[in-house]
Amino acid sequence: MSEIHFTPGSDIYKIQAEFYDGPFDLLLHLIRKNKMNIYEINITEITREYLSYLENSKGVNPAREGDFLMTASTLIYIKSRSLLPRPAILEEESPEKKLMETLIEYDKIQKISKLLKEMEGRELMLWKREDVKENFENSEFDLKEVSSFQLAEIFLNLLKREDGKEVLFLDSKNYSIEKKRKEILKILETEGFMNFNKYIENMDTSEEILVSFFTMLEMAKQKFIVAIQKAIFDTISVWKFDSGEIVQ
Amino acid sequence: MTEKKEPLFDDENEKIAFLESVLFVSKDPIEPERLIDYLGCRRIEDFEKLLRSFEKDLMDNNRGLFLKRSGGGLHLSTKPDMHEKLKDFFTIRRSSKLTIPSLETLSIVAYRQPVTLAEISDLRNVNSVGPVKNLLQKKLIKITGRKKVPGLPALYSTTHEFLLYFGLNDLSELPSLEELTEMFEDKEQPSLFD
Amino acid sequence: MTEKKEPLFDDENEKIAFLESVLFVSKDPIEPERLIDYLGCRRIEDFEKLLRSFEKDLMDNNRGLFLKRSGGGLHLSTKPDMHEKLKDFFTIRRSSKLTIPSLETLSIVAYRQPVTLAEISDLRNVNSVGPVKNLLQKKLIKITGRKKVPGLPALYSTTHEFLLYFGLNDLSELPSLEELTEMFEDKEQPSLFD
Repeated sequence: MSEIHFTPGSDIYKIQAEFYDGPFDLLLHLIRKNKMNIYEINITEITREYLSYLENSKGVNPAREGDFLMTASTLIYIKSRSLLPRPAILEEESPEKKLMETLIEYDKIQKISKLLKEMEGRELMLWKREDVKENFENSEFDLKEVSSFQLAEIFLNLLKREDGKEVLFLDSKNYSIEKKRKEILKILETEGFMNFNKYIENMDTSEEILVSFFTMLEMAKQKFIVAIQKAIFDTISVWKFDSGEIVQ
Repeated sequence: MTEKKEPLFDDENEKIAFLESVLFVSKDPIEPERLIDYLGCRRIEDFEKLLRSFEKDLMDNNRGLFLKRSGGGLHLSTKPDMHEKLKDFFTIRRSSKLTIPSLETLSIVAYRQPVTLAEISDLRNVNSVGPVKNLLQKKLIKITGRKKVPGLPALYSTTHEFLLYFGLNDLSELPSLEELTEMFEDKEQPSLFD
Repeated sequence: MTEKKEPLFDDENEKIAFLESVLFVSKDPIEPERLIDYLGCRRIEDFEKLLRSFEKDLMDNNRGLFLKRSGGGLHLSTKPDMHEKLKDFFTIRRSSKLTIPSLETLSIVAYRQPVTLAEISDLRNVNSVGPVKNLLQKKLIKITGRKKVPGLPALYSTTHEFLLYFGLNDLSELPSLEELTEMFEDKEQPSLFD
């Protein structure tokens, strides 16, 4: 249904980062710039240019200097081998072959990345309902509904922090989901909103937290409530979900 | 202060289209003043005329939205006569949901599996043969063995359907603590990007 | 299962109005099947006709919304040509949320799934725990199992949110590697593959 179109020539790598993220970005750039073929790289020329980039240490991601150097040594090694009489066919595990394969794979990754970038841009032009929140403050909003996966992470994390145990213990106390549901609804009705982390903070057993957690999970699934958090391990905010609209 | 290119609206229609999209994307009501300014309305009356025209469009039978003017400003909501149907539409799916005793039982099986009926009943402080039966019928749990104690009671575990119901692909999606530690609490990698 | 009152829609217009209000309130795309059922459309063609009629309404100059069909369902968004004005009005910088390392990681997951962190790091030639964590938080990837090798590392796959984020209905809508090569080969110079 959706068609993918690609605008050629947009080099997201240079525009975005202003430097080469990794050694293979730089290598691919040099190969393209010199109109070479991945399968037939002029190793002398490429090594020379590559090293001059490193020497200027401009346009190279400083956090990955080690990776750049590692690749430089590979290039120098390949170059030194090329001075020797060359075998007619590339050996199975030759450094040339390995470099070539890595470059081919990385080239694909770059292409897919460009495509995804293009698709992302297209989608960002279509604004969704309530994309703009919090009184027009000029900031990034990344609110999302909590998945069972994330809830579980938070839940487990809390348990761990609370009692330092790596196993979940259910004490045989009598906490029912029915009661919890009523309790949560009551809080939401009086306060309009609930901070789930605060809510479970004072509970003394893992079971109570577990039951609260499952109650919230199910209530969210049934669209009674909406649970939102800004980032993993951040506060979970809970609102009532009323006839399809979030009531705040 | 900053120079702002006045956007050009070709006509009233385009202004109404803009109004609709602004109100659609905004979570909060929008102050009329901001819109008046942005739409380049010279007089309040021009803006009022625009709003009335928009409201008239919304009154059509094939429209489901409604322009609300309240304290904070303007916002869109659904037409009141849609509310019953919306409630209906969004609740139909709930009919096949689990009862509370079943959910309690399920939570115990999920985290304690394999587990016996006696252990479940013990934790819930109530005989749980009903919910266990119910969950078996719904195929959310199944018998996966027998406990080597007198009477050889059945051991229950969650099923593939359980994973589907909770939108999980695998029980491993509820990650282990070790993994969480590794993934999220590890010393941050010195990366400039993420 | 439970008895279901068939809601009465007087006419096509009312169905379109309902469609508009349902899509307005729903946070997630709505599966066409649910709507077909609720609207009481006898045939898919009737529903398709309704959608086309709704889309035609939305094309009017005084409308700012747009019917999207992606992520396996229907949802509303603003029209693409409202993008610049909305950015301007809200003074929002609405640019890419994904960094290059994240995009590269996502590319690998999309085309190689399910894939482990080690495999990703290997292909990118750099430890990718940062971007993987970032994509997990953004819910664009998830753990879908464990690889049966020592250490049982988590396997990552793309999510439903991934499809939504990139406006896809299905992973099969992504071009194959061959198509991708062709796509770039024609235009990009110099060609890497001869």
